[in-house]
Amino acid sequence: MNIVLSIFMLFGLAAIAPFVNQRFPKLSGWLLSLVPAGLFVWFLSKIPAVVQGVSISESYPWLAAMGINFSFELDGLSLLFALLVTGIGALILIYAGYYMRSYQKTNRFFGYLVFFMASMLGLVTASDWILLFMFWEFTSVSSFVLIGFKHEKSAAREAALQALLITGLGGLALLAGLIMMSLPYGDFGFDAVINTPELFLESKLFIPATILILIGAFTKSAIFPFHFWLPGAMQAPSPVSAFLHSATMVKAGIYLLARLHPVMESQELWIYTLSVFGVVTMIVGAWFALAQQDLKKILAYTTVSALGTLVLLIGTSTAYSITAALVFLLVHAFYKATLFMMAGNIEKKTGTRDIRKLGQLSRYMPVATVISLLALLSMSGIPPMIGFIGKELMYEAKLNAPEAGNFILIMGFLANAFTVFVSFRFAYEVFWGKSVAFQKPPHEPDVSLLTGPAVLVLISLVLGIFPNQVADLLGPAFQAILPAEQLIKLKLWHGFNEILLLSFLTVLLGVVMFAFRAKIIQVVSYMNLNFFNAKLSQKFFSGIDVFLSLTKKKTAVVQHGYHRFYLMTIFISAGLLLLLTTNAIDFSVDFSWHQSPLNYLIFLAAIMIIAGSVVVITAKSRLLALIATGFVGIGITIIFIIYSGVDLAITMVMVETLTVVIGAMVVYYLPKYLDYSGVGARIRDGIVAVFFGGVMSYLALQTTSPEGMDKISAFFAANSYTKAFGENIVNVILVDFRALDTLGEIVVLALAAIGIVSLLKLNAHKKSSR
Amino acid sequence: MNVLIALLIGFLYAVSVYLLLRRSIVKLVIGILFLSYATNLMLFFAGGLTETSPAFVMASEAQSAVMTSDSLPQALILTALVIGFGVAAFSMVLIYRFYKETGTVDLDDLSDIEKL
Amino acid sequence: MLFLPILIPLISIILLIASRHRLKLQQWLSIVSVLAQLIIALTIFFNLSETGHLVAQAGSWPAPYGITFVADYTSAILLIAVSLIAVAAIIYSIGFVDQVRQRGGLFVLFQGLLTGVYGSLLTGDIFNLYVWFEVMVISSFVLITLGAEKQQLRASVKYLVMNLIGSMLFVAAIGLLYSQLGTLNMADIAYKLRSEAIPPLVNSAIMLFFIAFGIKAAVFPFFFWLPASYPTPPIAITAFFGATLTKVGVYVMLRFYSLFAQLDAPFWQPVIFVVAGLTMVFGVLMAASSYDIRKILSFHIISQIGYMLMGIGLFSVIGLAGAIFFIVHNMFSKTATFMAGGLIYLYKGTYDLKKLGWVYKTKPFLAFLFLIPALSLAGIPPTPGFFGKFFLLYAGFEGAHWTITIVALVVSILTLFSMVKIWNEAMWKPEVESANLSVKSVRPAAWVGTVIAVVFTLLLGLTVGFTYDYFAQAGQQLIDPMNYIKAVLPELIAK
Amino acid sequence: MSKKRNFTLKSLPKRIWAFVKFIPFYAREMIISSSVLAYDILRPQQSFRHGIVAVDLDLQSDTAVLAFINLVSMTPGSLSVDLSSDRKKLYVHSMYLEDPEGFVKDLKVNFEKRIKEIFE
Amino acid sequence: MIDTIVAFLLLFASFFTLVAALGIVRLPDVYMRMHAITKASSLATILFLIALIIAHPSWRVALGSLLLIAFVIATAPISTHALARISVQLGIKMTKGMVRNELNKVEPIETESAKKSAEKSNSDELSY
Amino acid sequence: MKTEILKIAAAHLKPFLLVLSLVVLYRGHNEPGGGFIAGLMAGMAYVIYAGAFGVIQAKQLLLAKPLTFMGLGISLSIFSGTIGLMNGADNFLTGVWTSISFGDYMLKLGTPLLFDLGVYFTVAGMLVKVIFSVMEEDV
Amino acid sequence: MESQSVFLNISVYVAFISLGLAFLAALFRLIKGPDITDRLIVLDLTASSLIGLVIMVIITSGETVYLNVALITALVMFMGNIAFARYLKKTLKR
Ligand code: NA
Ligand code: NA
Repeated sequence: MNIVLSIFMLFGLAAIAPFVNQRFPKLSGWLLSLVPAGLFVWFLSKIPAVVQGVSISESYPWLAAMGINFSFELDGLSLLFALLVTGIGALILIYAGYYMRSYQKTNRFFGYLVFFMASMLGLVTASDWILLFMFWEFTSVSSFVLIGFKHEKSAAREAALQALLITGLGGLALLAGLIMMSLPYGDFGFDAVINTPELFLESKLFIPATILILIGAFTKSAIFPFHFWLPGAMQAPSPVSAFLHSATMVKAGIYLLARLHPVMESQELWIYTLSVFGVVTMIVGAWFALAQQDLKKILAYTTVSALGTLVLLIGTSTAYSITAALVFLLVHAFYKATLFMMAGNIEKKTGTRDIRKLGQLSRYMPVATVISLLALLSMSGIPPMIGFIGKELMYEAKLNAPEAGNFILIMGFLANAFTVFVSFRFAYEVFWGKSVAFQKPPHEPDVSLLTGPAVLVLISLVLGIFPNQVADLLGPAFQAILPAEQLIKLKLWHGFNEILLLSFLTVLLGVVMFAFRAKIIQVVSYMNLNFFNAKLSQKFFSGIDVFLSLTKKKTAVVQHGYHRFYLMTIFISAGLLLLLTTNAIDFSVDFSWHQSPLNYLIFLAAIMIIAGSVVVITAKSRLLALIATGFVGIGITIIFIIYSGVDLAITMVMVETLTVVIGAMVVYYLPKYLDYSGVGARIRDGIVAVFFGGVMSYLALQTTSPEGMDKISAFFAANSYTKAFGENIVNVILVDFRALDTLGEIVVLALAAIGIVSLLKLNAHKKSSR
Repeated sequence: MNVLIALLIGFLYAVSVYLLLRRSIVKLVIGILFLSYATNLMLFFAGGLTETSPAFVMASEAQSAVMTSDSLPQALILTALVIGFGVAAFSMVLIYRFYKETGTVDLDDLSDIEKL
Repeated sequence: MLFLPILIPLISIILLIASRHRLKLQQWLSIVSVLAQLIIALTIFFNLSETGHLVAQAGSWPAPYGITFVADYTSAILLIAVSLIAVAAIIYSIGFVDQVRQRGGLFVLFQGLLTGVYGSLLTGDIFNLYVWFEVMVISSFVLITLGAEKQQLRASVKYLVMNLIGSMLFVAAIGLLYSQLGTLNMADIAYKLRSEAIPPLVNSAIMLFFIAFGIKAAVFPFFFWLPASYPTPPIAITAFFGATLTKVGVYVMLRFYSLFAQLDAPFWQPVIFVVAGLTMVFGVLMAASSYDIRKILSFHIISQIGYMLMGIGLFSVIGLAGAIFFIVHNMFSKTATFMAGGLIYLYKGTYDLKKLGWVYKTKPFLAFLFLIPALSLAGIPPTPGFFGKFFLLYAGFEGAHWTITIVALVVSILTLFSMVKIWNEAMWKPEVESANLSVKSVRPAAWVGTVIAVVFTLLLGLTVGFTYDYFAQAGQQLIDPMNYIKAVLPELIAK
Repeated sequence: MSKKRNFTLKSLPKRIWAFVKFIPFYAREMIISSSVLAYDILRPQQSFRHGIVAVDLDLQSDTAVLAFINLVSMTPGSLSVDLSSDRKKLYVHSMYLEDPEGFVKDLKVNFEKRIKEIFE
Repeated sequence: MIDTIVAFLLLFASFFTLVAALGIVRLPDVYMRMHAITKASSLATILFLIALIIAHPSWRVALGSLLLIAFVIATAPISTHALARISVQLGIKMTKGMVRNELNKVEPIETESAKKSAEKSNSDELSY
Repeated sequence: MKTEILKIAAAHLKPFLLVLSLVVLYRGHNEPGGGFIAGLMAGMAYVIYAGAFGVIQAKQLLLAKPLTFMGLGISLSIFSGTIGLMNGADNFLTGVWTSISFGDYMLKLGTPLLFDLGVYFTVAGMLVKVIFSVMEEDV
Repeated sequence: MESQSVFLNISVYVAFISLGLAFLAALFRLIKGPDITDRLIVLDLTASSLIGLVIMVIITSGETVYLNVALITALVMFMGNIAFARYLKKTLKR
């Protein structure tokens, strides 16, 4: 058993999951969860080794030439995430096995879900940036198909598109950043940059690379201003929300930040960016959670807030903050996954997620109520849940923040208070509150639907009481993020101190707000509508619409369909491009002229060509134009005759006549010339024509061969008779020296003949309709 | 006279461009013919002009150094000419069939193909 | 042996003409022929010399006098890629294209096209290159008009004229170059450029060449013909076009840049980058705003040509390897998407995204077949599209060519967008009930062809670790063409 | 379509002699016709009495007919325009049609006879 | 001596060339212009060829020239006939002074059977 | 078009042109001419014939279908190229010569002549095929 | 011809000039018309002028290979005439 195998097992499971679900529709969730559960156990068994600092790593060549390998490493951070992915994954599968029964086409759902799980496991265990990126993109794609699972709804399709585009954009930024970061090393392994960060930090690409990588992480983890895709992603079925959009995928960005933290911790750019965006996201998420009416949207915004908090904590970069971040990561995964699953349960049993249409559920589903309440307690940071420890550590970290501590503290305080308010509101409005007339009385969710939440809540509770059980796990993770420091010891009870006071005040403020909930929701809604009506998601789509209509217009300008303007573009650009190359050429022309009667024939040829051309241009009859074309051809033939092109002249005469003849035979069927163009168009076209002709003339003037140049044709003249036994050099070239050209030429003729016949005789349309 | 021929080449290119820019498909095809005239002449001209000494070696003088016009451009033009003939014949039949199917000879009527 | 790639299709043409009244025989002949071509391509690849070259002289006339055929890693790789795609395309066509067209010369023209492509890839002579280009072009003319449906004919006029202009400029360029250097052999030209003072007209000649190839490759600002013409013939033909014609244009630019233009890189590099960037951007913008599967994919061809050009402009080992890899990737991925799109058409009777829907629900396997190459085009690892993009980005950053690299990045998100658009509209959206669509019969060969193309796409991505070396060697060869010159002109260099 | 020719070996020398005699005649006719034409072209005031007349042919073989047609076209003022489908009637355009009947008679006497001597 | 003969022949040839040229410009209708082409132009060509034979006496030249003379004589009346006939059929009027025109009313232009057989060949099931 | 004069002329010209075309083909190696020009001449013989008698009659006169001629032509050209392969795998299109002597006169025969013959057939076939097809559109 | 007499020299020029004039006359008729057959006979005159021109080139240069050009021109123009006549015949049927 090794890491690669574990990942491949999951990918294999993804491949067979649809068939398992088809064969055992009732048991599929449980059956499928066996594999991640087993892997969970296997990862658990690795804790001792990891604690002792034994690095478990594997590497297989991939694109070794460019320093890209299938490298995996299981350090504390990876192990922590691997456990989350497999553990919660197993629980989610159990949940989904029952939850998805009411859906159609669930076979592929399980495939996608397990595929995501495998990708996520790969992402957190990879120790090669490109490998990580591959899994990163896999998670984006699986998130896309899962968000769009109810694809018959246009909202689902749009949300999926939005999520994919945002994360795809981030993915590209990340890729660019990772390439920039790895350039100095020529190697994409983690070790390179982590062992010798100076090379990267001192490279001139440091700033762009960092910004790009941050964009990648922020988009994935729904950090402001990219946060808006996450609430939209609530179109996905609840197991997906619980797994991808709270517990795991959105943490990928956090994972990346943590991964890079040892490299970046000394950089102000890094620290400040994380802190600022973390704070903003934290407060924005919490604020928007206040007045939401949809259970999953409430949870989504609190998730945004939590993700912001995590970024802030990593950015703060102290022993407290990193400890807090790790603990909060776990805490949040536990309660948020629970709550999402419960939200799904509630929706399933009542048919709605709208908090206004829910109430008094504690009467119908006591077990679910208890589970939910415990999770909400954890979310509110109330003992004895582990959420309390998380919040204590957060306050401690914020108090100890190296800079702007007070501001961060106030913001954190508000965000936490808002979360408390939201939790209370959730609990009250759903489980108590006003009584609602359900169409059919809801009842307790089934065991499969409660197993996952129950287990997670239980863990939250146990860990809250015995927090140091996780210290073993968090210690190595901490080391991976902040090697210079030590994990802070976790305790439920710190004694009476300012932090406890803060926790108390937080809850108090939340409760007070809850007391005035009607007013607050009214005010917040009003403010959201009038001051914070960013509606980024809508703007995103209207932006796309604007972009599309703009490109459509621009495209219509470029790809307007008018053939002659295409040609005009071609000739003008070709002429200009050719002019570009002529700056080196000097304009010295050979005006020499030597006396011979034949020389005067050039004038005859010129007159014929020019006069014939004028006739062609001005001709009102098509046949006249064709004959005049032939006339011009004869003018050219005369030039060939004067300058020794015997075969050429013969061929020219023949080809010319045949072309004109075929032209006449064909043109006969066509209608008469019409005057299409006005004088303006003619003048414009004339200018283009003269321009291009002038350029070509200019080039022709420069073609005088350099003095004493060797031409390969000397070889033909010397060997035509002696080696190829022919006196006609041109013909010998055609059938011997360059017979291959001639072979191609007759193939062209044959194909042209076939084409002509097919044009005349074939009519796919008529035959097929017959 | 080199200048004259160079100017003729340019003139033929210009006529060809002008014809190609017409809306009538017949003129378009004639424009193609002119383009091939211009091109062949260009190739001929670029190969260097030699008056009335066709590229032949007599059996008797095969061993001595022969002065003939450059045979290679001629062979190349021949090939290009023949290929051009095949293509021109195809083009002509194409415009015939084109007219038969579409009922128009005005190229501006084609502008809707690229409608997105 | 180097001549076999053109001889096999030529002999096939003769046999196909002889068996023109027996369709089944024609189909089998075509398949056997492309398999033989594949074997030959592989043989050539594995027989490359120590320096990675294989040279043959037509008629045994020594270079630079006779016509030289040269294979190096670049051409050998593309040779294999084309013959692989030909296998898929022919099988697909047997299933997709109607009987009238199949009887009307489809297979002959496919072989003609292949002859031209192989000849263009292998020849080491600029005029011979023109001849093979013409073989390719005339085949494509006929293929694009084959069946003579109204839309086809309407589109073919633009295609024909633009390509003819390209051909003519090509010939003029040959004239200019010959006047300055007195030779047609590419290696000889390269050698003369390196050993003597470069005549000033050479840049103009190269520019004319690039304009000509640019028209064939559908490069900005010469791309107009492509979106007009590609969407009109049966998609099997479009798929094959997309995989071969424009790519050969790029290949030749690559070759010419390596042999000739790189000597004046300060002039050429910016030109190439500007053109590459504009090509990428325009192509993808048009793709994004289009609502027809074939048009979106056709516009993408343009956009992706920009990437290949970018690789040429970067002109580093990784950049060139990236460009070649991108060409191959695009051959496979684009063909596969076109083919899957064609199957959608067969089932739904339209390519119009506004009318399409439900493919994911009713034909999940087809959706999956589309998804893989679509992901590749969008550049998701480990599909080949990712690696193509990765190499180019890497080389771009490595060479500090910021603007073009950033443009490439931005364009790829738009590519993703247009792929998702197809997915959302065609696969996910509920069927539009008002659309009255005629469903055509699907022959299994169309499925087989698509699966083959998709498998090729996947394999190209998955095996990149093994194949990258060859791409890198190809890039290395292009950067320093001295070995190429030596391989073609052993005596001359020895002097 | 080609009619049976009464070709015999015996008549061959006679025919050849006729042909040899024919050559100077033909040359003369050509020169005369061109000179007459030259005169007509060069004179300042042009007026012609012209038209198309039918000539009944007695010639048997196609070759003879062809030769006759040829000869007519090469002689002063006359030009073969068409032949009836039974090849019995030749339509001739003449620039000097003062006396149409005389013109036809002249053709038959002067030319058809000579042609017959050679070919039949 | 030979030079002089050649020179005279050339002058004659030039003269008839000019006659043909002037004829095509000056003569009043298309039928008469055809006379100019057929007679003067052919004669000029023949004279040029004879001059050539004399100027460059060789078997090759003689054979070629005679072949060409034969060809010109044989074909010139045929092509003018074709054009003259079609001119009549097109109804191109002769200039004033026309005495009679006996061709106008005869000869139907085409037969039905030919048309039918043509259609048949068109609809052949023909692949390329 | 059915003019009797033309019919007679065409019937007389055709054999003459065909023979002439063969002469031009054979001499092509030493004098102007060669496969392409000769091929066009041969094709023109049939074109003139078809102009006089109509396509159907002209077609009946052909020994084989034009397409067969084209196929034959390309085959001949390729075949002539492969003869050289006897002397080495890469000797495609390499000339192989032999001479037959009639007293003083040496008749040189080589694969390039065979190649030219292939060109001749292809071109003739192509021209006939194309022009006949166009003519058939409307006889 | 190495040593030409003055007379011959003059007649050569005269021949070239008259041939040139013949081309111009053809051009005049081509433009003037008025009927389609007027324009077609222009081809005839052009062809025979071209043939004359080629012969003059041979006479002045001694390159007898040009004779082929003349021969083929004659042949091709004949064919061209017949084809055009055919073309006109078709317009008749319309
Ligand atoms: Na193309
Ligand atoms: Na493509």
